[in-house]
Amino acid sequence: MTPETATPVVALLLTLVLAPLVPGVATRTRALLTGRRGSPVWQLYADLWKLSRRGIVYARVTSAPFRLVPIAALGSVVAAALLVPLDGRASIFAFPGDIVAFAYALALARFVLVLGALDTGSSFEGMGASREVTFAALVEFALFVSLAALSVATHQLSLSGLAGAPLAERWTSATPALGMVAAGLFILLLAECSRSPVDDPTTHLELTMIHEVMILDHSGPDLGVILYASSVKLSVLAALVARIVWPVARLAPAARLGALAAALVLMGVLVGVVESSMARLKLPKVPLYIASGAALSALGLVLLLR
Amino acid sequence: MLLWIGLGLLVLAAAVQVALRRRGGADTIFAILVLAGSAMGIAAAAGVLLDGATVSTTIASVLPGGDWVVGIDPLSAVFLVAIFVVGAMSAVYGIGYMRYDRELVAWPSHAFFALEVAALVLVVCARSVVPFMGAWELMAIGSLLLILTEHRHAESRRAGFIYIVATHVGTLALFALFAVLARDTGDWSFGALAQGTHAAGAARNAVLVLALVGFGVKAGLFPLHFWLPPAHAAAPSHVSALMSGVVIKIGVYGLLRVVWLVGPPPLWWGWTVLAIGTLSAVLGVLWALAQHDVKRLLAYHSVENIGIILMGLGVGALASAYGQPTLAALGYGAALLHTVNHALFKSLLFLCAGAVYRETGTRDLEQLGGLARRMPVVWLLFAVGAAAIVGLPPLNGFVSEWLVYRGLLQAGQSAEPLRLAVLATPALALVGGLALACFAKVAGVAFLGTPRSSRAAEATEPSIWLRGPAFLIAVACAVIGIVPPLVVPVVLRTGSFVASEPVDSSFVAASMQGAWQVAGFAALLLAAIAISALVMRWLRARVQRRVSDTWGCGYSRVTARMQYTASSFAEPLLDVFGRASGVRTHRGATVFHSEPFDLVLDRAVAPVWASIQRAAVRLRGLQQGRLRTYLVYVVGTLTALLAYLVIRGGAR
Amino acid sequence: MVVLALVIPLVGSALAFALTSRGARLVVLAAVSAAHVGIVGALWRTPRSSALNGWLGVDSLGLVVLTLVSILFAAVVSYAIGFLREESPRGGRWFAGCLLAFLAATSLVCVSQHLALLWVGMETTTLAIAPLIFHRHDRRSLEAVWKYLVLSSVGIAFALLGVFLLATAQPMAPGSRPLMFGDLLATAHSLDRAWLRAAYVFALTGFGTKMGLAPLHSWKPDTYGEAPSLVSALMSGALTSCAFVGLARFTAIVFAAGLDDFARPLLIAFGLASLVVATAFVIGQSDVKRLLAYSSVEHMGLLVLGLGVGGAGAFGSVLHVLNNGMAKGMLFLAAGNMVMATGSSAAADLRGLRRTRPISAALLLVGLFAVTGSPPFGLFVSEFAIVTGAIREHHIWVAIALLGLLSIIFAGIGGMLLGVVFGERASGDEGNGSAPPESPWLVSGPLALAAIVLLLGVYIPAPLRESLADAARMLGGGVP
Amino acid sequence: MHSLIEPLLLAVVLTTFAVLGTSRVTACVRMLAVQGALLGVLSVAVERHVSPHAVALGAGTVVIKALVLPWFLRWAMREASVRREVEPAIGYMASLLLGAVVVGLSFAVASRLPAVGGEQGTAAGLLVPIALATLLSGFVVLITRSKAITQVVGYLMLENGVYLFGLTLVDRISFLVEVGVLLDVFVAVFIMGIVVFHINREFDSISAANLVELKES
Repeated sequence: MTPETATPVVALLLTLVLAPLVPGVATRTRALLTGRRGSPVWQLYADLWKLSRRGIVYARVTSAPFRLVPIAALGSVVAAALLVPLDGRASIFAFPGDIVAFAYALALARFVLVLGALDTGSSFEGMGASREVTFAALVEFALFVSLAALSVATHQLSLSGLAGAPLAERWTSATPALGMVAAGLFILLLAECSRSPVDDPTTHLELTMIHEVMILDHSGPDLGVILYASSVKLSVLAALVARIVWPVARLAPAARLGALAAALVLMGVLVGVVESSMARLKLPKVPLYIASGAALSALGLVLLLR
Repeated sequence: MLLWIGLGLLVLAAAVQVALRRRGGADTIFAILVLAGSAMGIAAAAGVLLDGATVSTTIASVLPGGDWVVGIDPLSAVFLVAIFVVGAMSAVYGIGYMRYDRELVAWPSHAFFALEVAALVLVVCARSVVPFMGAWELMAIGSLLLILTEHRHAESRRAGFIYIVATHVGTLALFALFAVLARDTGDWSFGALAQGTHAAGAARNAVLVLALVGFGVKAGLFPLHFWLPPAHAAAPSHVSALMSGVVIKIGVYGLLRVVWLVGPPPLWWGWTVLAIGTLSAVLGVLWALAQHDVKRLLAYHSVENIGIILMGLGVGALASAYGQPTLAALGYGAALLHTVNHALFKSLLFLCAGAVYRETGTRDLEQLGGLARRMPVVWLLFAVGAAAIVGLPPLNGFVSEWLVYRGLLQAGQSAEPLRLAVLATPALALVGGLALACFAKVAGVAFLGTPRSSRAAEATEPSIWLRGPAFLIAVACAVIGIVPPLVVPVVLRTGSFVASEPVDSSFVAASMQGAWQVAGFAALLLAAIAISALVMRWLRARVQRRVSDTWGCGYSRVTARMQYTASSFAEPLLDVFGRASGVRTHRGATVFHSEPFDLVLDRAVAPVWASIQRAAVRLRGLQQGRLRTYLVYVVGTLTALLAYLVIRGGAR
Repeated sequence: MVVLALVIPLVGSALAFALTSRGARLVVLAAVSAAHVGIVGALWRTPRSSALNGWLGVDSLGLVVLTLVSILFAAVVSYAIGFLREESPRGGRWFAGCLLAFLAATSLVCVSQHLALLWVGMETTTLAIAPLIFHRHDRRSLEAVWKYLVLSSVGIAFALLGVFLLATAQPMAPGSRPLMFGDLLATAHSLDRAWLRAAYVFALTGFGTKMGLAPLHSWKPDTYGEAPSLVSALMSGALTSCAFVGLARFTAIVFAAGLDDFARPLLIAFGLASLVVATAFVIGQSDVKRLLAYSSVEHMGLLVLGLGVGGAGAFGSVLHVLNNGMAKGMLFLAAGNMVMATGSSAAADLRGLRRTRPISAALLLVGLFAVTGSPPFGLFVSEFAIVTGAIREHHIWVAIALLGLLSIIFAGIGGMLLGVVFGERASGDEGNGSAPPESPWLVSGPLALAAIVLLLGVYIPAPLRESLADAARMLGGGVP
Repeated sequence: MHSLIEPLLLAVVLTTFAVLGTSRVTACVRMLAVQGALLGVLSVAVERHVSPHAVALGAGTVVIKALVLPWFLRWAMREASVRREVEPAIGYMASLLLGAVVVGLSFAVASRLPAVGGEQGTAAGLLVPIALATLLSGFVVLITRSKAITQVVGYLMLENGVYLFGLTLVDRISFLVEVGVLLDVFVAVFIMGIVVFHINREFDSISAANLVELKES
């Protein structure tokens, strides 16, 4: 097993390990910037450990979908991660059009999550589900604007092509367009992972929540796995954005792995900065926010098509 | 030959229903005959699909238009498979379905159903104008009679009327279409017509426009879709399954057949098809989101999926116009595969919805809830269908949408203006997201949570007649989704047949590889989920579990009435799209309710028809019963003619 | 042989007036009709047979229409037997007599090669049918027959003037016999253009009135609405077709004389006008028989339109005469059954009759699709040929207007007939729930006609096709 | 014999005007009878050499148009006890003016038509316009008079116009046809008379203006 073939696997494992760190870093940065000490960066690890040993409470009305939520969430996020060139050059599994597979794998997780929320019959979780699907539909749209732009730019149909070696050359020729696309992607990342300004993971008022409110009834290991899965999702997307902004395909394997770790931490910091700098939007404003992300990418796409 | 036997068995099945009426055993014999006939037909079609050869027979005829040609080529074979599978399953399902309604006499509708399937087969097998139009109209009339099965309800009568008028307009468009095609030849077999028109530009444009109208009505394209929701809602569910699964697909067949007839279509047509497809897809799913009647909702999803199919078709047309045969084959193939897949999962969904309707007696989402516990099998099947139609891996919907995406993205990489087609990609993604929202709503509100009405609370699992066929279709969905190599090469070869390009083996090989990779991804996904399932099992085993009420966020107890309703679930999303979402909302202090309406039917078609009627009423004054007035008409006419005579040189 | 086709019905009519027992009268009716069918069959075997030194003769057009008349009459007779059983004032003496006289007159129109003789036959049909319209002897039928008499007499008078003008146009060459159709056709180019034009204008008005082309159609709804259904069937099926024969003969001469550019616009204008009027009055029509009357106006329009566009259109309209005659007859008879059951022809009263009159209801449904030119019925083939003709002869706009109007007409007719067939009675009562089953006499006729219309949609016998093509060529057209 | 044609034709025109002008139904019928007689004589007069056919035809015309039909109409009136007034929709003066207009019009149209071929030149030259005039005045009567009986009169005048025109080609239309035409007209009027009779039975007056029951509501 040469390092070239090994690095993608290592990178995946690295991501899986470091994933809980990213939200931690984000919240910590935010705390520091707002002048508080805040919780330590490895807070999430501790929470997960605690949760894994707590008991589970299932609501009486719930059925299979509710039980399925953590399984699908983790499984499909990992499956999606297989398609991302985390190490900056190649993903573990790639095929033409796998960007569709990537997006739809995440959609699968969302589908199950929403059904689980509706399974409880609670109006709050129904509300959360409704918001989730609303914003997700728009994010899907914006996401594919960006992916289409990248595919036009690189003449590639797979993520490892889009975000891998071929992109590096294009940066020199089409910097502004790709810059816009990358910015758009970052905006979407915040929305997709329900971070501020779309959602505030730290709030405790159900009426304002989106993601959190959908998992109100989950507890113990279930809740833990769900939280872990969403952190993995965050870091995978973060890695993807990082790879696009900062193609490292030419570096040596070890360096690329280091770059991955650095990228994850940096993105975490970046998310924290954003969260500290702007407050959560009123819900009716969110579509506008997502649309702005889409608009940026669309502008890039048009520039590339021209 | 097999096909003829199959047709014969179908007709025989109808005859059995007529002969035995309500006597025992009729239904069983009927089911057996239909299944046997369909098996024959599928065998015949499969034969053609495997060795790509075209079989056809000629029947001497003395009607204008020369001999009748009937046969199977790859294009019709693909549709034959869909027709026979969906037809047979729905027919069997129908037996159980009609038994719920005691006072309705079921045997005529069963007989009509078998004949309708036969008519569909004839439509896709006809190779010359007269038999095609004949079978076409038989199909239309058959569907009318099936829609009117429950004609004691005014609703179904209205639906039937709208349907038949719309479809007749379409028929007249085809009338004109073939009249233009047959303008310069006395031999109206498709083969001869194909030679006739490749040259003529204006005629070809006329043909293509008329095709969009004539076949568009049948396919339910926006804005010609308006007949579709009422008809699908009014018809019995197995009929809706057939219509939505197969009958409207005949419109797609027609478009592909016309493309095959007139050769590479001009650019404007490709762009138009792509635009209409995108529009239908987005608006269809958006309007579906606004519905509360399960069957209407599914009907609007048919509009959406036809839109997706047309996006593929448009890519194919554009590619062949720009001379990119492989991409053309890809686009047409994607359209074909999505046609087949939609036939499968949409009929599956209709069959499940029908079971729910029969068990609960309502199609209104707001009356349902908690059915997952009452009818787990139906719930499972419905979930499969829903995941498939949303396009989630590892089900068949994903495979065809993946092909469509690939077509659009590859178009985006070409040098010509063709690359602008990539702009449709995000729209397709939006459609996917909206569909997910919509089916999360249906599945969640109808099957999960707690029952919203007593009838929903007392529902039970339906009989095997209903569950069996649905189960088989669900299996088909899963198989295509997990092992796409079974179908992808076939449809791509058919696609290149439609583009009338020689099949390029390297391209097929490449597509085969791609299909295997999709299969690989499906396997990986399943594996990942399995592993995390094991992990969860282990984690859960280590802690103790208990069951209690839902966390009510401080409220004492959660009641069924506190659940989120379908209206409110869809509201924020519809809000984003404002007026286009075609929904009237009533907000009250304690109540939020929304009632959907069809922007085309209620805002355009009905008003126009009303104004035509008003104009007609104004003309009534001409016939006021005075003999002297009538005599004045006569002398007036005569005077006019004499004037014409004088003008046209009546003088010597 | 040709003469027999006229004499036998005449004798039968005389007998019917003479005989006193109804039974005998019905026997005569049936026998004559059977004999007539037989004669027509024989005529098919011996084409071009003629009599009275050529005054009577059978050409393709005449033979086709004669066949239509004969078959339709047979169907009507079988219906009349059931009809006279159910309701027959005064033993149906006038009824049988006039029916047979009508048969004689229509046969005369079909076989007369002398145009003045044709006119005589035409006028006689009017007179023979009038007492039948008046069958019910009430105010409404009185009004109907009065309007019919005056309007069609005036119209037919114009036709006579047309005949005279044509005679004037004919040069007095020693060889050519005046007003003999064959000679006129042969020597068409030597006719005086001006007189010929004038003749055509009057003939068009006259025969147009008899056909019921808009705006000369105003007698149609009243007459068809009030006459007994079988009479309406005969009029819409046979009488109008005979009028078409007259018009067609004039048109053939005019075309042969090379006046196409003069005649075609007139025909197309009449056709479109009829379609428009039919459309306007079909929508929201509340009475079934009046609806069928307007549908008849529509189809007459199609006939002249086919002649006007020429080419395949001519073939189409000759074939359409046949199809429309059969379909109309079938519809009127089927509707008649329902009207007889309720005593009213208002659509609202006929709803829900499918329980007691299932066969008639089914026939109405079949008729709806047949009469709107849906495949696989014969009218599809003919209407398709007409549309093809319009497009081939570069009348694109005519074709477009035609299709648009046809679709609206379909909505109108479909709206009513579907309501009648599938609708429920407004008042919940099941109406005559205990009505006797439909008598075979009353359904066999329309069933047979329906079968023929369907057959013509899938198979046209070779000899018939030959005659149609021949007639089309005579009318300056060709075979599609 | 030939010299008679013109005065006879003028007489025909006069009868036409009389019908238009008179206020009495009986007078209308009488004038019609006179017209019929004139036609009968004309059909002989137009012939150069008197032929038995022409004589027979003339005789038949006189019998039917001058004797039988008028008598029959009077019978119908008597049975139906028709009120004597014509009750026109427009005044007599107006009808007369209309008649004048019609006559002028027919002469105008006739002047644009080629001459009727053959020897009886001038006579025919007058024949065609007067035939047209009679026909059109018949139409005027049909449209302006509301009584059923007067409409029959109008129809007969119209018919006479056509018949007059037919006289231009006695040598071409064979005797048989002429007779057939004559008989048809006879039967037509006969049936009309019957209907008029019935109309009176059903409705109190026989004004055709009452017959407006059948219409599109």
